[in-house]
Amino acid sequence: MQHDKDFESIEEHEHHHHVVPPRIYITILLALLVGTAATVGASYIDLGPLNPVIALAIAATKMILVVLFFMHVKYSTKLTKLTVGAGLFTFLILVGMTLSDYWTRAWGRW
Amino acid sequence: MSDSQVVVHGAAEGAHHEHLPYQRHHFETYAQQSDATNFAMWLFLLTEVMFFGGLFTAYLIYRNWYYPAFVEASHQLDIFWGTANTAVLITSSFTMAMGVWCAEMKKQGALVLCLVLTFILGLGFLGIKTIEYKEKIEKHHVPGFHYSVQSFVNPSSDPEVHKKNPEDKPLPYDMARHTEIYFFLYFAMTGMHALHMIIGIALLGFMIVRARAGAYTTGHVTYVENFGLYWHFVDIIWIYLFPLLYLISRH
Amino acid sequence: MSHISPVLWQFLVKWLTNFALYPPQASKIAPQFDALYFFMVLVSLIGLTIVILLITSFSIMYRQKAHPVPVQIEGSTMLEATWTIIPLGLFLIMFVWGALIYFRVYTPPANAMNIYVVGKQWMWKAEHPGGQHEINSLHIPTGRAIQLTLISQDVFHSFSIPAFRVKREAIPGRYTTVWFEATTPGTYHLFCTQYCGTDHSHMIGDIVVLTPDDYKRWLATSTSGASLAQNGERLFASLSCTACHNARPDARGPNLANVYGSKLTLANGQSQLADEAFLRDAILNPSQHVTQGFAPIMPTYQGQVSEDGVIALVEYIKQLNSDYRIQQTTNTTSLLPENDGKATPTGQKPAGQGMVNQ
Amino acid sequence: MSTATIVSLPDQSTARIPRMNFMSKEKGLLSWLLTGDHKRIAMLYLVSITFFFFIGGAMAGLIRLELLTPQSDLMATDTYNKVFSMHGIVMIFFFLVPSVPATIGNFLIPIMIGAKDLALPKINLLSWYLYMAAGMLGLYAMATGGVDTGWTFTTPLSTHYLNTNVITTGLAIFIAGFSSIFTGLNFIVTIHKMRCPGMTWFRLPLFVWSNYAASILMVLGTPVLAITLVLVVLERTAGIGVFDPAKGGDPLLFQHLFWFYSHPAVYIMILPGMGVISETVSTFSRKRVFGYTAVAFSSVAIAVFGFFVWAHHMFIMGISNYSMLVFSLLTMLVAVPSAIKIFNWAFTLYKGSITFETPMLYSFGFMGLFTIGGLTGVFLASSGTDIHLTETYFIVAHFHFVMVGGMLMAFLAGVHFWWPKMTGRMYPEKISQLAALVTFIGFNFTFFPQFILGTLGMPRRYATYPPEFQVLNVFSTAGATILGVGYLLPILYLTWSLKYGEIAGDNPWQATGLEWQIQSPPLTENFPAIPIMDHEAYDYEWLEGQKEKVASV
Ligand code: HEA
Ligand code: HEA
Ligand code: HEC
Ligand code: CUA
Ligand SMILES: [Cu+2]
Repeated sequence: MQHDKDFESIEEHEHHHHVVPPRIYITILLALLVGTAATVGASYIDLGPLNPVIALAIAATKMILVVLFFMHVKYSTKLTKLTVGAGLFTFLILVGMTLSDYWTRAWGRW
Repeated sequence: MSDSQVVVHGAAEGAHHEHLPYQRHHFETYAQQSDATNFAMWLFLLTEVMFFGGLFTAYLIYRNWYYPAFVEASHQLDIFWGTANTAVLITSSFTMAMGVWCAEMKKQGALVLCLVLTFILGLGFLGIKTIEYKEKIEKHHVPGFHYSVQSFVNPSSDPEVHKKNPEDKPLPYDMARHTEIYFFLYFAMTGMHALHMIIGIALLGFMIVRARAGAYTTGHVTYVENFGLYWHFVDIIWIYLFPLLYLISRH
Repeated sequence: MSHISPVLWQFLVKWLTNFALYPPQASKIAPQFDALYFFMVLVSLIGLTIVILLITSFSIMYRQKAHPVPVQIEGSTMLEATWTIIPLGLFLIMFVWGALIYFRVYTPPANAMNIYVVGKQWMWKAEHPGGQHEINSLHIPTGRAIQLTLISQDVFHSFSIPAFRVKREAIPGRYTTVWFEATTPGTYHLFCTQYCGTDHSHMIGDIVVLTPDDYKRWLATSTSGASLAQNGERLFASLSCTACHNARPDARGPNLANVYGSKLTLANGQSQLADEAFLRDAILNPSQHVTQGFAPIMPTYQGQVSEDGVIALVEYIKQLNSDYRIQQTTNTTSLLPENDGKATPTGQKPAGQGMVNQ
Repeated sequence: MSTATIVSLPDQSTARIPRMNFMSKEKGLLSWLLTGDHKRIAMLYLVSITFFFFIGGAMAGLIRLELLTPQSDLMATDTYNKVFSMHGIVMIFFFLVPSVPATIGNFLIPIMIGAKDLALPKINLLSWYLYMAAGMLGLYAMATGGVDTGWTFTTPLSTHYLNTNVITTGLAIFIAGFSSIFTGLNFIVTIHKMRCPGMTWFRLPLFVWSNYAASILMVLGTPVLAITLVLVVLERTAGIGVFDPAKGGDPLLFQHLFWFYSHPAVYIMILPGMGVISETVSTFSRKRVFGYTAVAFSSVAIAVFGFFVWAHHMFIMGISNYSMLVFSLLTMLVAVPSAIKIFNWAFTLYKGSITFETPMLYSFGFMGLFTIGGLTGVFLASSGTDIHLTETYFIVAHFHFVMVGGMLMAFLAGVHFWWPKMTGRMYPEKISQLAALVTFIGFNFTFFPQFILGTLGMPRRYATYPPEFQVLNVFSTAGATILGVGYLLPILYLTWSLKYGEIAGDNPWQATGLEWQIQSPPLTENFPAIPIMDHEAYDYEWLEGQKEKVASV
């Protein structure tokens, strides 16, 4: 290939670049599929208010797996981790503070 | 993802001597370039998170307000298709991740294969979504002026769903009309998600062509990598949509 | 002054007579608001003066001519801490003080006289308990806590009385409340302050504050014959609410006497205070909070009753707590301040002459 | 006023604008329209936002004319509603949000951090195109009937009760939003990844810090506005009912989502301006900024806390009382970092060596007016006073003090300050000082009476008003005329100076920033070679040393 002579220099720059082996990807895929099965299964059992909690917990776990491994955050710089955290945080602020208004509107009316 | 497109164009322009051919002139090193585009992609995903954030907020509020309506309306969704779609999407995420690996390992053939598989799985997801949408359209469950609450005020008029959920009681009309909000959120969220899928698939098509020309197996993997991030993000959105819309109101 | 043209002169006179710098204080809360307001003005003036003094004195002392060689200074943690903590402290005082006033304005006392206000594009309609209704004006007595229960029929409006320093949004689909006690008779501005479309700036009116005696007279002259509750009772019958809510042992719906103000247990186990907002919701969205022990069979009346109608129904259900038999024969002018908003029979006019107002 | 000055221009008889610079490199319209150069894109932005400023200004003129008399005699109420709506929309989305970041920031951030360009030049260009598309769509909406929602699009009014061009305008703002997102995203990436060797975070000029903070807000806040507008459009077209109380939706949800963006947006508007002030105050007192770290972190604090206070726009709109408590308290907290900045700037003057060129005059204007605007913001943040003052002219005065008295002054300060760098020529000093003075006087005349009007209870968005408010309104209109002149002057003399201004040389202000160490106007890739930063920001001793070095050679 025409870029052969550049090969070395690329390798140099790519030092910090962690290549995740396929083995891990396969494990994650399986974990995600199991998670999907689990969440569907759990939805058929009546656990009262726990149902949504469990469903969301499983979803969160799946998300974390995807983010950490498929999206390589586990092997990324602090900056990337911080970025992901910031996004999650602002998202929670939006949802949390808005819902807190709705929730407290009924206060004193029980 | 569009920022990495810049990189590709840069490659096409084939800039300076002392640089790698795909390095843009204003970067000092290639590492800086790939770092920067990667970071840009993450920031773009942040904006996406907040974009969907508005919809999730609306969903949570109305689910609390109109719980019975949300329960009954969610029974209209088919868990089978939902689960199948989740599996399809997760697998496509896997093939995409493998694609990135192939690019990194400079395996051109395998990369093309992975991309094609991702492409097909993506299409499969949309296909299944179409089946589901079609049913909603037929039942007049698309919010708007033609919306019908028939299935909720009179569940037995909808034998298919009724059979699966025989314990469903008819909703009083004033609650039943709020199913429209559920379906609006359903269409808004899955529609917005599907839109992202469509954009992703279009980009995949473009990438397949470029990959076959060997564009990504030269050590310049940024584009594939950043696209991968996008694709996984779309996957994550679905990972939440699936339980929220299909599952948590089964009981 | 002869060189000033007469037209200009007229203008000047008009301006000077119409000129105001501060709104009148005509309610009990107004002085409390003003105290905080002037406190804030004072703090702001001091803060601003400090800033301006710093800038000008430094500018003079250290202008290049006087001070050609600058002295490089890193900063000073002490100073910076000072101007972090002092403003913070002041702001927190303003926060607490403001919140106290806020809660006062929006927490009506229990014995307040309740007037309903419906906003719509582009007018205000006030409904007195005695059945008097007025458009773009509101007559109230001094010395009496008045509670407004507001709702909008279309978009957001906002009921603002600058002289009272109170204001409350009228929201579609939800009751909001505000209260005040007028102190000085007179006529004051009523504004709609929330932008509501074309004639937003014409959605204005007068707040007429009367002495209790004048108020009595006004009530008498503007009565329509039937009180709100009586209108409600009429509606209650004509919408056949009585089919279910009839206090018979086999009634399909709960007995509504003494419901208002009580704590209900809902079918989902939560408890719920039956206030005006709940009563309204119970009529329009009955299935949203089904009372324990009953089937969710009550139909919704959304689209069948106007907001005015709902108000009448709510008022009727509220009056069921007192002896509503007496209500029926009430003369509407007797809903006087001294009586805490409750009626006493004087029997001047038989019930039933008023129109059902929907 | 002192006649002392720090301006040091090269010998005008021999000085030349460098033959090679970013403007002369390529010629022709196309070379501008397809450029990737951040400086050219900045110039494109500068021209376009000025255009929109004058459109917005013309609307403001109409507003003030109508309010000259209590009746609606100049235009019908409907027309008035359209005029103020479009005034607000144009001024906010097409002028103030992109004003400093997309022009001055675009031009200077790469230079200040020692980079050749922004990280994503094509995205930068795309962002300008999006802005233009949005602007044109906005103008189209205006020309074909306008929109009368107010800039806040309150539902259900905007969704169900108006039949003006809400959808087109909504779309225009949606697109403008993406333009803003891309600008912010580009800045963040650039500031993180493109700093030259030796340029640590705490050597960054404060202008970069404040733009960084504003970019965070753009990236995280704007998408929420986007989805909100999508919902409004869907509500209008399909009647889906999320914001429609008749269908069980909650109109307040709209407000939550809208203000989740629009409160941070006010900090998007002010933060870059604060950055400008840090630069000018330091340069014209020849002294490093007092408490650099505090000023830097206060920007970030404003950005972060800015996300927690949005419901202070809804205190009387039906949010729960408990929510009000939280949001009111947090608003008080977010006001503190601004106070820190004001005092730190004031103390930057302490023991400095101060001169009073135009940018400095504008900066003084900023400090005074922003303090007033900010402190009246605290009136609104205190829930008890907000009840009386909300939705009146008090608010109008508050936000014009911060946005016009604050940000617009800062923008003008920045334009004058960097004009020699951007064009290579000086603006005429005397007349521009006059313009700054006129603006300041006109501004106070225009907007100070509105505080009194608001306290009296005059509602905002009123085409007609009770006659006793007329005196103050006439003052306000008269002031606006002066203000208009104050804004027209810079346009005239700045254009004039493009051709006839004195040659500025590299560093007319003797300032320390990297941008002042290169030629004016800069080269296409800014630096002949990537610089190495070996000193703190605002290090005037280093600058003296540099000069001596040159002298001794
Ligand atoms: C650039 C834009 C900008 C900026 C920076 C601000 C800054 C602030 N704003 Fe403002 N605001 C707007 C633009 C802006 N605002 C707009 C456009 C609206 C109206 C929207 C609409 O409805 O159309 C609005 C409305 C608005 C409201 C809603 C009013 C209502 O609708 O009822 C509130 C309420 O809390 C508020 C508060 C504040 C506060 C506390 C700050 C603070 O950040 C200010 C902090 C600054 C200071 C406090 C000054 C410096 C302090 C000192 C120098 C210390 C002085 C010394 C002592 C105290 C000793 N603003
Ligand atoms: C960046 C933001 C910005 C800026 C710069 C301005 C600038 C000005 N604004 Fe603006 N204003 C807003 C943002 C801004 N405004 C917003 C967000 C609203 C709320 C809208 C809403 O309620 O939805 C508002 C509302 C608003 C109102 C209240 C309307 C109402 O509620 O009824 C008024 C009234 O006086 C006003 C006046 C002015 C004036 C006199 C100027 C002056 O500073 C402008 C001076 C500039 C010029 C005059 C241009 C230069 C001269 C010419 C171009 C010559 C040609 C002139 C003519 C043909 C007349 N504005
Ligand atoms: C078909 C029978 C029926 C009719 C007609 C009916 N209701 Fe009801 N109503 C009920 C039942 C059953 C309940 C209790 C369950 C619930 O809360 O939905 C109820 C509850 C209520 C409540 C809540 C009080 C409580 O104790 O739960 C109010 C208030 C009320 N109705 C008012 C009205 C009014 C006003 C009308 C006429 C405009 C009306 N109802 C017509 C059956 C009826
Ligand atoms: Cu009603 Cu404004
Ligand atoms: Cu705000």
